[in-house]
Amino acid sequence: MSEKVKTIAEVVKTVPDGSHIALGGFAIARNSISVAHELIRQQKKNLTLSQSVVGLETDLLVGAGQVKRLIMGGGSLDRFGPVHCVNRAREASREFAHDYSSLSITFRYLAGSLGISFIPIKCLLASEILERLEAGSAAEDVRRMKCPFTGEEYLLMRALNPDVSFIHVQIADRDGNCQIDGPTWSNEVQVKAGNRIVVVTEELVPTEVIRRNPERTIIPGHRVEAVIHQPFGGHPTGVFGCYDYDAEHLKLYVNHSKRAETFPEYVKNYILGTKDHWEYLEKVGGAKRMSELKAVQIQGY
Amino acid sequence: MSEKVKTIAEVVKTVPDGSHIALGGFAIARNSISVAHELIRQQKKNLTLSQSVVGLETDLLVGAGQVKRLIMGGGSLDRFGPVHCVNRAREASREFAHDYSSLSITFRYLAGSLGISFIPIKCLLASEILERLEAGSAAEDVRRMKCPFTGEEYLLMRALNPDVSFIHVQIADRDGNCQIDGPTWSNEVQVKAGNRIVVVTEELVPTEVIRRNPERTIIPGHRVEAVIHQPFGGHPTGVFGCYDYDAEHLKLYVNHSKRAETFPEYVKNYILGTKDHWEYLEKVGGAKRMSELKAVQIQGY
Amino acid sequence: MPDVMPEAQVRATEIMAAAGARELHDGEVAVVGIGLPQVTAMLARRTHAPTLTTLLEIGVINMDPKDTPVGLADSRSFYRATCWSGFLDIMGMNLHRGVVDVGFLGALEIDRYGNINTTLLKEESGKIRYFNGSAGGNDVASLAKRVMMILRHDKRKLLNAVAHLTSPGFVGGKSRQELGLRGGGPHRVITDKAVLGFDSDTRSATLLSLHPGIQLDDVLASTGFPLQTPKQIPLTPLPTAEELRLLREEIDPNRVYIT
Amino acid sequence: MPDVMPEAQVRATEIMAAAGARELHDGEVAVVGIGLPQVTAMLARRTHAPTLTTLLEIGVINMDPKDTPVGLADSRSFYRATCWSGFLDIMGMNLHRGVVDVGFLGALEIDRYGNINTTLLKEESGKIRYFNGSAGGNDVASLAKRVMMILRHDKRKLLNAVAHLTSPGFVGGKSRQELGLRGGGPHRVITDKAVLGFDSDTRSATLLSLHPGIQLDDVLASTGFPLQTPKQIPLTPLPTAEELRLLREEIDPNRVYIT
Repeated sequence: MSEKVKTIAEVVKTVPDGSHIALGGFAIARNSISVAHELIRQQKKNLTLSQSVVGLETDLLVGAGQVKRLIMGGGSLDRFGPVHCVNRAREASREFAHDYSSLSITFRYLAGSLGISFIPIKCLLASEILERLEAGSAAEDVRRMKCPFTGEEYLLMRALNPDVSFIHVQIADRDGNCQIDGPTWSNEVQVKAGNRIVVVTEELVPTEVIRRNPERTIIPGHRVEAVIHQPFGGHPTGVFGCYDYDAEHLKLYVNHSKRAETFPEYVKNYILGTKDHWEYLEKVGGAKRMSELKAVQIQGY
Repeated sequence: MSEKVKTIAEVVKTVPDGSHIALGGFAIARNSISVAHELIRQQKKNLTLSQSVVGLETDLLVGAGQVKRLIMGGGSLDRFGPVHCVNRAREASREFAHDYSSLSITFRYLAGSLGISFIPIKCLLASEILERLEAGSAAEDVRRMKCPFTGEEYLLMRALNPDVSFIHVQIADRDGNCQIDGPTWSNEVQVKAGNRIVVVTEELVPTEVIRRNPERTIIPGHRVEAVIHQPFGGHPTGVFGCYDYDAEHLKLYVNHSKRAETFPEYVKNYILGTKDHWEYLEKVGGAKRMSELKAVQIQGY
Repeated sequence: MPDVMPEAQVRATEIMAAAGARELHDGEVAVVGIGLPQVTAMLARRTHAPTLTTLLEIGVINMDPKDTPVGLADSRSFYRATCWSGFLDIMGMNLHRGVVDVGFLGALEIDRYGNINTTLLKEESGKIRYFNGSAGGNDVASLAKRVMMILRHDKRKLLNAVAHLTSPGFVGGKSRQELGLRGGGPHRVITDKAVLGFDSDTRSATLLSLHPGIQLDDVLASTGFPLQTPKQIPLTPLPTAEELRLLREEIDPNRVYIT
Repeated sequence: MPDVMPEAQVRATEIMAAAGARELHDGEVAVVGIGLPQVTAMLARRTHAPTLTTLLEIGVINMDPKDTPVGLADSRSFYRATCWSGFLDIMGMNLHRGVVDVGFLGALEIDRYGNINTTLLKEESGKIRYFNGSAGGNDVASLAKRVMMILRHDKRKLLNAVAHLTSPGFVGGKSRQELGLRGGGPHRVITDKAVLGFDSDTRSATLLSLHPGIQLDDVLASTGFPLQTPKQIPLTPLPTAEELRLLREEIDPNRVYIT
């Protein structure tokens, strides 16, 4: 097998403009920050992003103007604030975002991960969410139907299959076998629905470590195209068992993101102004700050 | 919460004749033998059994004449032989079994576990399996349909929701939180599709043990109606990490099961002739035999 | 410490938490969010509902945090769980499966039929401002057996028509069956002034109790839709001394949510 | 030990395993059963296809057993796996997802179009005898990119019409697309006498090679359907000395499957 361990820059170079990308974060947890930054450095354009619950990584890409279409279930930065950039983009164009719910996006990924092109659900019915989807460009992704067995009314949704799914994990081996610590929200189906799968890992471990707990392997290596080893790759979001979210930096981020005029300054200082994630980490406090954020083992944060 | 820890006899008493039961075994692995035996002792009648891959537990119940309908994907006793009793019953009546495949039964459980009443699949098409289903009493459970989004032809199947799902696990706590060691075939969806869920566990552990590896909890306690603590409850099938299958007893079983005339003798000697699973274990070799079968920790068998 | 505190010393959020907790029964399954819903569930677990099961959409069952989380995505809310899974298990194999008794939802706006808006607001200028959207809100509203709403009592939040119907209640006063929805729909609205329920015939919001010290006129003036009111209006019970102790000393000692 | 063994010393099962292994390419994903398919995959992994991924339907990826399992359900086949999951992952999120390159299937009967019967046999008396049924067989036949069949060469097993079409090949000589099936369908039939392929036009079984020492007449007499045969019939290569060493000393030292 060709070597799968690559740098973020190498991998992002292979992502064409206009791709449909699914990032694996949730609000301020386990975001693919290192990937979002590199997508910005390489100025990828006209991206479609899909996600059950969007967070910082997606707010960054939308704020940087690289996203054409957002397929989302919802999102926030928890108590640190809303996803201001995403919300501004939704305000600017009613067609920018296809709003669903957490479960309906997850079901669309489930269908994609199983290779079935549609799936029924009992959500979104009798809501303005569905009315809007049916009235806009998402109309081709939804259909109402009665169950042929029970006669119950359902919404059928088209499977979601991202061109590239990214996931940030605690440990992976060189073949791409990866294991996650903590809850996994929609990660398994979001990733397995992807036509290409890229894993960013905090720790690169020998396969022997994987074999010790094979039931924890959430994505098997044969599905994985590339493995990126990037410690603190999720900063400033938290990675359970590795490090806590960086409250100070999240506040700083929101202070920039809440106004369109101040956001570019954040991108300039912390992303375009740094050549890679290591330089970014230095800029936000380096080893000292990372050590402060490092998780206490028993509690995981 | 009322005490969930019960005896097998107590729980089986609450299962009405004619129930649809799903047992959690696969061929000669992790079978709910203690449950099958008690269903026989209490002479439960007209049962419907569903299972992705049937094994010893189901062969026993069919051989004892307590099963009216079997919904199956396939089955065997691995190299020890076929499921003779099941095969004889299929030979006696073409309507006895609804034959599917492993994945199609698993998808029907998946739909049941998610609370969707139907699910599409790309299997069984262009096969005599489907022709037979459509021609018989299973016709009401299958429909052909084109995907409204892609136009691709699919088979729609009705969700499976057993009245009671049983599962045999390595560890569970008194609330029913349970964790499985080794592969889980269709256990998660088979159990979560059940309207009632009963867990039989080799070890009853404090909840603190569950909290140590919450990602391994395959069935959360709030779904579980009853917890039965029955060491060696899977004998003569194997339970990974606990004990190996009992090759000698499996051969003895097949020597009885291969002919209709000799099978009742097995039921009489080992099931009706024993008042509970402890007495059964004595009959098949007691502590000495169980110690021989006990797994070597590192290898799990 | 007297068995019931003089109301002056009791915060509205404490009354809300106690009122919410009383709606949760032992052995039930609840989907909760971080904030007052989680505080409410914790209070119920530590008083009359020790076996209440709490589900977090993100994939956490029976969290037992020792530090106060800032949200669902905070590792603090994963602590000492009995199960870590994900949306497919929590929202699919539990909520969509039909085993969730109670769902707690916050709201930007609600109307008399318990329809919820968490997506956008229309400013006087006509400008539309977007917020978080549904996340699990529509799923919970569609599927939970009972939906409990917790929000500030303000006539710009409780109004005749929501700016966007994100999560359905009794849309247009219709029954859930007519709407093709499985869940039982709106059950309670717990505000900082009162507890509302829904009339079984009209399916419209009705006043169940006033918090101690709150006047009916105040509530009516703060409610943007016509509110059915009984002749005799009971008072929302104050939290017991033990409930207050739990809230203040154990559940939210840093007053992150009990503000 | 010479590089190629004199054929007299080579068992048919060893030739079958080596022939099967040659059909597996490095980096591919194969659904295997226990027995010759697993032996074949192991041989490929230890020779030219070190990164071949093996999937067991039950939920085991890249098993590395140190003791010979008696079947899928034998704990010995769980040993040292890189992933333990289940049907939904292996057969759903891999096979149905379309990422499985090769599927191995055994059979009671097959016909010229690679249709497989694993369900029942009709005896001369007319009595029907049932066997294991499909299990994952129909799923693999429907969805894998290439299907490899391994069975004993016997005209009662390779015949004009199977007693029950459990798993579809090129049904009635139709294309997979016409049949509404995703997988590529039948690719090879490996028997104890020969290796068969399928004609790209007629989609009917064709003789690709004879095992050393086997006569064409023998194969034709043992085949219950008309078999397309080329003018020049190549010999199936014998296993190399290293392949034999691996099979005999490492992969199946107790001769459980190499019989």
